[in-house]
Amino acid sequence: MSAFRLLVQRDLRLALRQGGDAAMVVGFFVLATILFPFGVGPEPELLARIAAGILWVTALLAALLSLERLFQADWEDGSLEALSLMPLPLEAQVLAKCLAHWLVTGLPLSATAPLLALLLQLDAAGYKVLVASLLLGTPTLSLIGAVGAALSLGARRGGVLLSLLMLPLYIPVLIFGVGAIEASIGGFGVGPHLLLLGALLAGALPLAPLAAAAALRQALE
Amino acid sequence: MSAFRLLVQRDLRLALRQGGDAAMVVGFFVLATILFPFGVGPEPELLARIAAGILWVTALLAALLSLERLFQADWEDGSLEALSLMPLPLEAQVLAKCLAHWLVTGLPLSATAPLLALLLQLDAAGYKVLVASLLLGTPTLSLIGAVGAALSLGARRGGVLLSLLMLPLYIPVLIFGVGAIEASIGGFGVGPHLLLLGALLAGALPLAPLAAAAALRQALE
Amino acid sequence: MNLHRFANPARFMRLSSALLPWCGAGAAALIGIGLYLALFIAPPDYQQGEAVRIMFVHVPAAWMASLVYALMALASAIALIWRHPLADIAALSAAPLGAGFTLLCLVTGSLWGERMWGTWWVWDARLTSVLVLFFLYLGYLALVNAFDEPGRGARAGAILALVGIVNLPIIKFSVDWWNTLHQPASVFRLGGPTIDASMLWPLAIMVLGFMLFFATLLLVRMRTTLIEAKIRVLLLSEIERHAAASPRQAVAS
Amino acid sequence: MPAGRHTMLPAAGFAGIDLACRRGERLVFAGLSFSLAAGGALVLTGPNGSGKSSLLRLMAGLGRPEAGVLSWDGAPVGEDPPAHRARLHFIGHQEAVKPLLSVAENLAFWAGMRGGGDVGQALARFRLAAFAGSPCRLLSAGQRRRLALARLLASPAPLWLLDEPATGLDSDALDDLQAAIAAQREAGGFVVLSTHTELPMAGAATLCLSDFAARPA
Amino acid sequence: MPAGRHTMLPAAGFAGIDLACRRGERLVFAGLSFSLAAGGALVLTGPNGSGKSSLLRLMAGLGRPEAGVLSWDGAPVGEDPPAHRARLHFIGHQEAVKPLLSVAENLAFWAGMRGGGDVGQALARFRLAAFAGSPCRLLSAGQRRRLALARLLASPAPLWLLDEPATGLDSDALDDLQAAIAAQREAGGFVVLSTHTELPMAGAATLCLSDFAARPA
Ligand code: HEM
Ligand SMILES: Nc1ncnc2c1ncn2[C@@H]1O[C@H](COP(=O)(O)OP(=O)(O)OP(=O)(O)O)[C@@H](O)[C@H]1O
Ligand SMILES: Nc1ncnc2c1ncn2[C@@H]1O[C@H](COP(=O)(O)OP(=O)(O)OP(=O)(O)O)[C@@H](O)[C@H]1O
Ligand SMILES: [Mg+2]
Ligand SMILES: [Mg+2]
Repeated sequence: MSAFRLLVQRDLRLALRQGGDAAMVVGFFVLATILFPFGVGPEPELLARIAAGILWVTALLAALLSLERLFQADWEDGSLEALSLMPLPLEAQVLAKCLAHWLVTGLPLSATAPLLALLLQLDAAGYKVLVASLLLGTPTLSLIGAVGAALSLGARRGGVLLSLLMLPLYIPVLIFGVGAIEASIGGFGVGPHLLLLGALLAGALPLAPLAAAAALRQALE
Repeated sequence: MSAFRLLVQRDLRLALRQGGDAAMVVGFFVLATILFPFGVGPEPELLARIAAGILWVTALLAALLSLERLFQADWEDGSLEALSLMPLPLEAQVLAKCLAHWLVTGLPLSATAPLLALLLQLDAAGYKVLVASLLLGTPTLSLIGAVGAALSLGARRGGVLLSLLMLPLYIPVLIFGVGAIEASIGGFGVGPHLLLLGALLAGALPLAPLAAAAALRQALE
Repeated sequence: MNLHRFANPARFMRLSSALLPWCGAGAAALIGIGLYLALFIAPPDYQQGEAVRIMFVHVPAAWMASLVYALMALASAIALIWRHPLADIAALSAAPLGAGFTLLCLVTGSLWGERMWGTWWVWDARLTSVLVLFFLYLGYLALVNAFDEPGRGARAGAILALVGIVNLPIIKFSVDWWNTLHQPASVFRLGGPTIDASMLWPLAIMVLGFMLFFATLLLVRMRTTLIEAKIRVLLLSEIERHAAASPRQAVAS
Repeated sequence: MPAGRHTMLPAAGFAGIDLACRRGERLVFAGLSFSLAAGGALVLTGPNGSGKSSLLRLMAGLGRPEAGVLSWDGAPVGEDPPAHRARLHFIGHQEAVKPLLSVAENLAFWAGMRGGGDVGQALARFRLAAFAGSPCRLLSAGQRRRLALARLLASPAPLWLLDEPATGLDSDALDDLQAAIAAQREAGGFVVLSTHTELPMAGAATLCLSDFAARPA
Repeated sequence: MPAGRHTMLPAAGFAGIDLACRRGERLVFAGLSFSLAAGGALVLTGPNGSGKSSLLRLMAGLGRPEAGVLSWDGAPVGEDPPAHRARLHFIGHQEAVKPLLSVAENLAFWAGMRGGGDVGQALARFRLAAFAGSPCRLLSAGQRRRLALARLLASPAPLWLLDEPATGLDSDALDDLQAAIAAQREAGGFVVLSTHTELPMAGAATLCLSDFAARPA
């Protein structure tokens, strides 16, 4: 088996066995979405009006939270040091870890979203686009987040730092994600939004691993 | 200095020096609140309508997240074992850790809330009650969360599961907290809501440390 | 990494000490004249009254906010690619100044908004991008100061500054789009009537003054950093002289 | 617990009778007894996984024995856990050192939790005085271990339970440790420690855990 | 780097010339040189904090020397980091063992990352075969250390860098380790290790780090 696949497999196995950070994401997503009707009140029209926004914001927060520990556990137990000494380039390793992260967060998140959308009375016209936009957007979140996680490794105040670093970088994904859903509900074309989400992903795919690997290298020095 | 104060002081020092999980709370709180306008759109009336709910839900989520790791670091580096062998009863230690947690989460959270309320266009009548309800409600969140955190130490998988189990206990705090703010904006009396929040705190104060200490003891065995 | 690299920017020190008084004096004079013109000479706006005078601080601050970020990212790129030590120091020194200008823009804008729109904040596209820019600065500053070894913070910061500059146009573009998608009901639109010459002059003078002010502070901050590094190197070389231990060889087969 | 049991317990000192320990599904050891008088030392040896750490944890009251009793001055330890906790120091494989606190802060915390003590002197005794102000993150492996051991001296306790205390120590620090143990025993204290290396101690009893293996590991 | 420097490098083997290392603000050691021929072993000794771990990390390419060059067969190691990584095993104080994965899974992962190897045999050589299926969470301290060392045997590499490999090992495991080192050297490999205890090895050079201290610790 190639080293890349091996790394993806290990991260998946760890995530599934512990459930810890990864399953937390879905738990958090569900939990946060359930809390909103209690917070803003149960009126169906109001909920429907803000459903797309709530779903995307909580999905984004859920991804962000799990990212904080993307490299943390490996860093603490010496695995990151050992990994950096393996033949597989660090850039490829970052990509592998992002893929594993997305498989246990972005993917189940996209799968759960329609159910929660039902709860929040999202207009039926938006379901398909909700899932599509999450499927296209969450990989970008994982990739950008990896850069932040690598940068803040070993830093004091890692947690706040990561939130602060990621906030500006996540905003475009959020805007296009919500935009696509609202466009589809409003009866406009969703093409441009989804294309833009795809463009962000296409940009992040080569650039984020580069930046993250550079950050990891200097963290290990 | 008494052992109780010493423990509070140590946890505060660690939190302030690292910032890690605790300071992350405020970062997360600000972040989540700023993301909502991007999600639900910039209309001032809509934002004002859901401001109280958004602020309370994000405050609750922020507290929940930091609590998950309340005992984790001490557990991993052997400190929890050593602490359990100290003369100070474990119940008092839990209380000390909750106090430290609240001081670095609930308190700054309550202090930041008015600023965020400004961004979300909350009605000016609600500011004072917003702060008061957070000051009364967040200690309860810390106490209840400590029980969940202690329970999840022993369980191999299921940090999430246990957060979910704690959810029903959080919801009353959320309902009364938001209720108080909306009452004050609507011009009704806020007394009953705040009294109920106080009652929840009075109940959690003795019971939560008992339950959490019992859970910790069996996690250490 | 190597502090010795910081030890010999003699040319910069010479150049900057020659420039510094001119920059400082120019900044003081221009801002003084500009403020005088803005507060006492420029006419009050027919719509906005005296409140319009905030503009003479607000607009230069807004321009400086993005200009400084661009400079910071440029310096970071130079630092990462050519490992030029002065570039690192320039980026580190510019960041708090840029954050300051951004905050000034936000605060003056907010004050102005309270008078003109009756609210401290609206999620207007332009306002929102300034807020996001402010968070970019805050993130950079937090990251740079989060490490014990100063070198590490600088390198992490350089990576972040570059990631940020790539993202900045994307944010601007997406925020514009977002704001037109949900057209706000009753929000005041910025950039009303074209500016009259009586206001343009003070504004231009203020902008120039702000630039010189920035240059002055930047030079001062860079010089302090360099002098601090020099002191550290002196201390370390003292230690190393102590350590001129007899080098020994260990050979095995 | 049947009353008849108590009569078997030695009237003074620290003792264990017929102890058995289960970790998870496995019975790690069984039928293990020991007894220590004031000033006594017990060295636990045995191959990896034979149960040295498990026994030390039992002695500290972290976990209950599957069978048997631990006693202090004739009374079962389980009858008054707070009193037992107050009389012991336990240093396990994990050092309970916070990387963000300074060396002095770390030690002062643990000493303070037990009522306070002389932090400066304890640091000096383990040659850490020069590091007092630096964060523990910067310590080398052996320096961390020395910091953990300094807790023994910062606040007094009659019973020391040490799990491989010599790990990572250089020869000076090893001497310091042995001097500290000798002083503790001279003052009438008790020392139980596990080790894989030679740790010469006058008049110490040795317990090889593999003699009590419930089934070959 | 001036071209003249390269001419000083030994044509074969692993060598370091005039190395200096800085951790944070402190110069830990300076003026340190060594050279190893095929089959050679180098033992690093010195008090806690003298820089043994730091030197091993430099040798592994984790961090760059403040001054000096490391060379392999005459070429500076920094010129081709991937080639250097491919030829070394580094086992530090931290074991890089995931508590949730089983013993075999842990080892198979690390071996697989280097192209694969015989996991079962490596486990057997360190007497861990019986634990292959159990999660590493259940391992005792010495068993974990043995699992870390088993990585050396699971996939071959000419250069072994071992930071206090003997920590926590029982006497059988110590014999296993010494046998593994002897086999590695016989096959023409290189071994550098740090230790505080006696680890007898035929024809090994010893480097005491305190001889190169930049200032007394
Ligand atoms: C916190 C609130 C505000 C922020 C963040 C902000 C931000 C900005 C920015 C970034 C610019 C430069 C734009 C450019 O040159 O393209 C600018 C210019 C300007 N702002 Fe503001 N602004 C705020 C509030 C206001 C208010 C309340 C007013 C007036 C009612 C105002 C009036 C102007 C004017 C007249 C300009 C002049 C340049 C132009 O017309 O483009 N701003 N502001
Ligand atoms: N990240 C760091 N930043 C600054 N100084 C450090 C760092 N890590 C270690 N040091 C310091 O560098 C010195 C050398 O540490 P190193 O870990 O190499 O020692 P060592 O010889 O391996 O000691 P030990 O025998 O205790 O393992 C120590 O004085 C230590 O305090
Ligand atoms: N939490 C646990 N659950 C189940 N079994 C465990 C657990 N912890 C340890 N064990 C098992 O108990 C046995 C005894 O472990 P212990 O740590 O006491 O050994 P030890 O003698 O201290 O070994 P070492 O010399 O390696 O430190 C081992 O076989 C180990 O696998
Ligand atoms: Mg053990
Ligand atoms: Mg070391």
